[in-house]
Amino acid sequence: MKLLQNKVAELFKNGTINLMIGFKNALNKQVVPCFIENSSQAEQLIYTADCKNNLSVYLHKPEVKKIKKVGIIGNIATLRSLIQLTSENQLWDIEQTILTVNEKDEIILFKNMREVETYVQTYFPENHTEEDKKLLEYIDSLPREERWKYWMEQFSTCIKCYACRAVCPMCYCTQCTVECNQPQWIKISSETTGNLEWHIMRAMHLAGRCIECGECGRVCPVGIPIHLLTTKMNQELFKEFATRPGFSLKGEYAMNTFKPEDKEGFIK
Amino acid sequence: MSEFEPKIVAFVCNWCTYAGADLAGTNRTKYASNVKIIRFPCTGRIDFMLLMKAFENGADGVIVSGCHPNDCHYTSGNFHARRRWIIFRSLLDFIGFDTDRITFSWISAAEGNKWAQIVDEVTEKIKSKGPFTDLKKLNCTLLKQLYDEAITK
Amino acid sequence: MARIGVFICHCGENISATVNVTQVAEAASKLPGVTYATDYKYMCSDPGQTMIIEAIKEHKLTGIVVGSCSPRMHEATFRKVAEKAGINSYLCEIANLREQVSWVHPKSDATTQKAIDIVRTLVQKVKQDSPLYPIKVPVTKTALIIGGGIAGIQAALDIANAGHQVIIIEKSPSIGGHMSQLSETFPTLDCSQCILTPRMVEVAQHPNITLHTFAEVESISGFVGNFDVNIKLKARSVDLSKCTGCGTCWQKCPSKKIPDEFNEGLSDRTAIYTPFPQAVPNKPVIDRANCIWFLKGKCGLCKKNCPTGAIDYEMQDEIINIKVGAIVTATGFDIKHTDFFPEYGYGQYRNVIDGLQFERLASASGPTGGEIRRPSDGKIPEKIVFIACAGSRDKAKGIEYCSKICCMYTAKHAMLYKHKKPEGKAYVFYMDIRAAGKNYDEFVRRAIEKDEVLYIRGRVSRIYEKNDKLIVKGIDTLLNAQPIEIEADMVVLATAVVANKDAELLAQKMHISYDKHHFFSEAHPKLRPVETNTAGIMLAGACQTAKDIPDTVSQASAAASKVLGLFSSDEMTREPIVAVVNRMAPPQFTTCTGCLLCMEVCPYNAIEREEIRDRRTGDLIKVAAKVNAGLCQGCGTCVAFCRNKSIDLQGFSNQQMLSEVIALLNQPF
Amino acid sequence: MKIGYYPGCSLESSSKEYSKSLLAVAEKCGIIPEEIKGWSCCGASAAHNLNHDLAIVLPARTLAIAEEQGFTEILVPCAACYRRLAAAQYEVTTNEETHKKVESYLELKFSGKIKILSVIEFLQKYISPVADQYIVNNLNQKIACYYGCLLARPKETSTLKRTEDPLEMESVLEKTGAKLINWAFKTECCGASLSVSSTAIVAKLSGKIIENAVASGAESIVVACPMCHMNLDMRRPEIKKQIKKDLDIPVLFITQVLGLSMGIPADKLGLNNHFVSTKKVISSIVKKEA
Amino acid sequence: MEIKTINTTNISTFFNQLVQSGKIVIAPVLKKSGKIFFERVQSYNQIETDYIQTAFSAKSVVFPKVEELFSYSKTTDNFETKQSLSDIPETVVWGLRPCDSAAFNYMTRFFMDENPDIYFATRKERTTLIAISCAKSDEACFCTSVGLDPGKTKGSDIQLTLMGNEYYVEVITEKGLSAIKTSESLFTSSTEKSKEKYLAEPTTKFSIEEIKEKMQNAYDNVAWGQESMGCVGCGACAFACPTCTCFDIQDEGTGENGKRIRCWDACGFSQFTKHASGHNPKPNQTARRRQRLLHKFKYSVENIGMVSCVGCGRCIRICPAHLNIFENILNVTKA
Repeated sequence: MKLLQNKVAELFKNGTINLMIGFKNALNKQVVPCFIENSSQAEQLIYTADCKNNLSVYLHKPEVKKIKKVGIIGNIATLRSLIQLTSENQLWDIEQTILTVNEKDEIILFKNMREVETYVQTYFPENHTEEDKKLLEYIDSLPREERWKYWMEQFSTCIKCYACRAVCPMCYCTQCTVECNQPQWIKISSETTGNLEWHIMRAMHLAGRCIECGECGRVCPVGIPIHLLTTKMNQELFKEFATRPGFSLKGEYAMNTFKPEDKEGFIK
Repeated sequence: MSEFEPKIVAFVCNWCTYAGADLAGTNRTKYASNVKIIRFPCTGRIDFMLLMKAFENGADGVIVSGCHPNDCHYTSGNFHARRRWIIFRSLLDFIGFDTDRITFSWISAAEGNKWAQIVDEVTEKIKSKGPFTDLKKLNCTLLKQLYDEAITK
Repeated sequence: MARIGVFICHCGENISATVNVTQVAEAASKLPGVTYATDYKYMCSDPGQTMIIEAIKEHKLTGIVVGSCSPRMHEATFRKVAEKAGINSYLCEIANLREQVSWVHPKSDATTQKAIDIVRTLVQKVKQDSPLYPIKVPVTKTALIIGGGIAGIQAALDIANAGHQVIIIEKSPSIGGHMSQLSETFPTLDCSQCILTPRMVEVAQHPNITLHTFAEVESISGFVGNFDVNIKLKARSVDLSKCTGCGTCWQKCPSKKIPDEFNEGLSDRTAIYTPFPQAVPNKPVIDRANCIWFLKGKCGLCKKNCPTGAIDYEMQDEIINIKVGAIVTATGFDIKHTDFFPEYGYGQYRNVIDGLQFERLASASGPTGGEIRRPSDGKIPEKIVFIACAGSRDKAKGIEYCSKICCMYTAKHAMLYKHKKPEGKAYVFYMDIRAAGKNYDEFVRRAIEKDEVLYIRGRVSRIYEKNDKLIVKGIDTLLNAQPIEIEADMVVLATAVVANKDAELLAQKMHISYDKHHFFSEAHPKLRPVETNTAGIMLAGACQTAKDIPDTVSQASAAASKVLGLFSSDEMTREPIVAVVNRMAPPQFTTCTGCLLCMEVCPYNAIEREEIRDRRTGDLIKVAAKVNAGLCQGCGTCVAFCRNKSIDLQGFSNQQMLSEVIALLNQPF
Repeated sequence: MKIGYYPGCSLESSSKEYSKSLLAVAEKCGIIPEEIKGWSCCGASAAHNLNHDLAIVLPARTLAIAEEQGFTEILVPCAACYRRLAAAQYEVTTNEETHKKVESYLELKFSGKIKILSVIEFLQKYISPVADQYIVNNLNQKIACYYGCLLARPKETSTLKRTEDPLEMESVLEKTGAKLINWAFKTECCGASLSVSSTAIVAKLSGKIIENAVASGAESIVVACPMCHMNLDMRRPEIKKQIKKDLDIPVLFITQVLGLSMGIPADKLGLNNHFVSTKKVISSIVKKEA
Repeated sequence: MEIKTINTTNISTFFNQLVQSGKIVIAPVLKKSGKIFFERVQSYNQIETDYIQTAFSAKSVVFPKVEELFSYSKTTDNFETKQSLSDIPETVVWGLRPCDSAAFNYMTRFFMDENPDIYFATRKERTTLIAISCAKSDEACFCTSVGLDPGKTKGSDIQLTLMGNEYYVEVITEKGLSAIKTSESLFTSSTEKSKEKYLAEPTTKFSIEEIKEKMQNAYDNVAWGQESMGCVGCGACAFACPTCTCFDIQDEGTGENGKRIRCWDACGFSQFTKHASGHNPKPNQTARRRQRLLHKFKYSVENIGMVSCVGCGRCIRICPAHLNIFENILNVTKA
């Protein structure tokens, strides 16, 4: 801990950063994102296995962008999003200083995104929790009609609070399609067809871009396991086209490329 | 009661399948009148949301058709479309949507007969499957259980 | 409020026979927004058209739907009609009631209903239509030709003779390309240089042609009509303006043992050299890799002896920038060399040579003055074995395609040999003889029948040297299908035609696509064989695929005509069916988030990165995508791809397509 | 690591020395291949001329039982056997129907994905990396590596890089200090199984090979196939008749050469039961100066 | 007001009788997701009894997340609209907490003052609230800080308080009376008792009077920035909140037919105050978060005369970034 706090304090002192996005403890023994604005606040910082939030989402906030020189302590998910976002040309207007703490509790200060890339590629995380895997298997095992019923029950509880969108670092559009009303693609009201369309669209837009941090599922106030949709999509994409988001600065986004020899079994 | 006549929408590209359908006409090939075409410049233009919208607005089936691989008038629109469908289809399948109601095909400007044949096949298939009610059901029965709708409806 | 007019055509009986047209018009008239609907026997006829025009004027229509034959037939016609009547031609939509309704369904209510549904759909679309205006793009009437071979020369002359400026760049010191290396040409056996050199000279002297030899493309930006090209003029070390081409320099040059590229290594050249006697420009260049001055820093004989002081060792590569409206790519081909065939002698047996080398041997201007002699000892061979399809059509060699020219030039080679040494024996191993073309098969027959060239259908498995002979082991698959061995003095491999080694790089500079063998891809294999996917860039000659001279020349002229078409007016007009990235007032500017993932999607590289800056401070505010209307062909792939619908396609907008879907499915109200 | 061993008929009979030397070399490097229990004929040269199914099923059986016995890799020194097994594997893994058919014939289920090692692959994978520490002698010999047809063809199932001019045997022998010559007949046909049926052809074909080897300056020929060896070694009298020349160039198995360089005694390598004397080679050995 | 008691065995009978009486009964139910929602139930054994707070409030009973105001259809010659208030059913909400009941008071003021909202009015009029006092609380609870407490009956029609093996029943309103009428026999009348020792004791985080005071000039406090940094701008807090009443009115459908709907909106959404011009007076989460808190503790006091926060703590439990409303308030009111 101390090491990290000192490191950050140092970064403030030598003027590398004016804001550090990290984690601190809060009530109910929760680990919460925190925003350090000067070296003296650095001692709030912690970094443990429970630091699950994907902090990269904050880099989209105008308040943060205004500060320009921003430090961020990234868990692997955060690092992957940073890579993906860079490949999507998003972080040009902010000078990030990226830190992480590896499993040996060493603090790594990355010089540039290249280093982040190599780190992620070498430290290759299995980021699906056991219950996710179980649930996926369970859903796959269901007959088609049952799957449909399962998801519709889930979607019917969706209240369109868009927390899933808000916490997703890949959902950075200034105007989401649900907000575009010329034409109105997605019904505003949160009844199931509308919800279904929203979740389908979300999954399609994130397929091949989702870095599988699972935040959307975690924050869903009604507990829909929506992260499974994109996870599943990524698995499919990997199976079909061997692409994996958030692993290369070149992007290698499956959905904006093609191979003439792509295979499918359903086109007549 | 009269036999169920499904509503089927076909999203086709202008250069191959639309021309193919025209050819079927020029050859006076007869086929079912349930399928109605919407013309796109290219399969690459066909937004997956349009398929959802078709079903939401009461389509019982959907056909998506364009140029064979390597024949695209714009060289690669159909290749991009193909990837899109591969993923879209597996997503629909994952959430349990009845993908049997969507037919994808490559039909060239020369394949008037193939067009007629696909149309008849699909019409038959959808007839045997009956009307598409999955989405309609959603907005009543299933939700009735749930507190707020129980009151709105 | 929209005022739509609907016009249902009977097409004589073609539509009205199975569709109740009056009922369709009736139903249409009830549709919201429809102010006028009618039916008529022949809408496309003059009275029909006049009727529409009058209706538009009388009822102040804002858009029309014509229910008739396929839009592929008469869309253009009726759009003109709309224009005549004073409304924008893109406010006219065609409901296809013939090809897709009346001709394919029996007379029934269902058929009529389908017609009504389609009309309703198109009415909805036309309500969403917005007037569109053809896009005008200014055209710089100068053409760039990349490559100074026969293709480049032909295209250059055609364009220049039509009165437009042409710039040719050629990477080697002289234009002429492979054709200048050839001895005689099939099927007429006229001397290659005799027909080529006049053309080369014409190019050099043409007032409209600027020639840059020893030059390469550095970078290309811009788009059709407005390309911006940087050209690298490699340091020639000889000041062309001073040099008279007298040749003193290379006569004096001490380093004389450099394999001569022009003669395919069959002879040597000096370090300062003119590629060949008829070179254009006929002026030398210093090969710095082999020049003693550049290697050791001394010598300088050429400089001392040059009467005009044209030698300049300090000369540097120079980048020049040019603006052109169109580009013709004519970079030609290369051939596989003998070292590609270990089984045929590892490229180590000097008497196993490739086709181009044979051309040089047979050429009057060649190292042997046209006498066919063995490279090893200069003996005149008694027996020559020619092997067609060396590499071509051979999966194991990774080249599945046919090199197209080998059958013909092999026959020619055998013939030339027989003409020069009638008593000699010429064998040709072949798979099939592909001699399609004017007087081609006759030519081959002549080789076989008149000149008694021995054609053996079969492949050669191995060649090895045995006391000064080349033992060629092969099989004759005809007759008794026996393995055969021929003791030859010389073997000529008709090695596969392949793309230039730097073709891929060039393609990437030009943003044109290429196949897996690095041949450049045409825009459409049948209908647009000389254009590329990048508007304004044409293809000529063997850079697209293996071609013989006639094909190359005709394609070059075709490319030229495409360029001339483009140059025929100061502005070119393009269909306004193009994608557009939305724009709005600050602080938003656009809903585009500038992820620029769509750039990859566009088959035409029409999407560019745009930087939106603060007007006063010049600070970068936003990065967004921008569609170059000059390049966009309107496929709309980017539109379906864009996550937040920031790109839309004029004429097939999201609004339009969605309303079509809704209108089609919702029964009349 | 457990490597299955499939000797096939030749290595049990006409080419005992091949088997001997191979195992000796392997043992020297601490590898003991384990014979597949109940292996059967690969059907070489006969079966595939008569009955396609049989030609697949015979070798497939061996693949299947090898899998059953838990092998993931099997070593098949005889080039003919190797070719048949590889062919069977290709058919089975590329064609689902054939696979089913074969399984039904055999009444066995198997994936057919087992790794088949030709002697060259085996040497490259397991011996070459460790060879240095065992090689004690330099061979003062000009050697022509002869591959024959079965190791190199057909391309689909061959692991040699350059079908027409392979270099794998050379790479294996590099460390022996022998001079490996460049010659034209590396992959020419020796006549193989015609050895018995029409010896004349064999003599003709093999004769050419030997001639070219000698002409190219070779002092010995090294092979990796029992057929080749038999034809080049045993058929000398007939060859002599054919080419009207008495060439006494010895023909060795690649494993024997390796064995020599590793200081394994000649008799352990079976160098004594060749028709053409191998003395020249043995005498060409010079101790490596440490 | 009548005081009664009912023993824990009878309570389920009472509940089931409510269901049988044909009313729609909404009660806390534990879902697969481990979260507890108000949901329509058919019998007592479906409901969850051991909980601190439901994930969402019961406000949707009177203020649905989507409400069809009317539907319309148009043809060339005429235009029709349809409104359907008649089929709104009689509803009982069971097991809401005193803070939730109090929230209903606020909503009534919000919807009914000046121009009454008939949609709300009709629903409210047909809804009976049966609250249960809190025996437990957690770190997120702070009702006592906003002038409420775990036993408060404000807003409830009936309030139950578990005392050992029987419920202490306070029947506050006429609606309450009619609700128990059919099940009279299950209750025994009783005298007023003190609930104190059966109630939870959430810690008091601040003095509401002091906060109201300080909020007056909190607008310019620099702390807002730091306090709202974590906010990702989702609407979860507003949607979970029992007193958030912001809504959006939209038309769904084509130009020819469709419906006009009123659905929940949230001041956290970036589009919430966005003008057609593209200008947004609340350009970032800082401004939006400030709006939300000032509204609860300043503006609503000015407009309606009451703080529009009941201290239920839902927003704290639900926030993706774990923002904490009372911490925020304390920090932005520091000098």
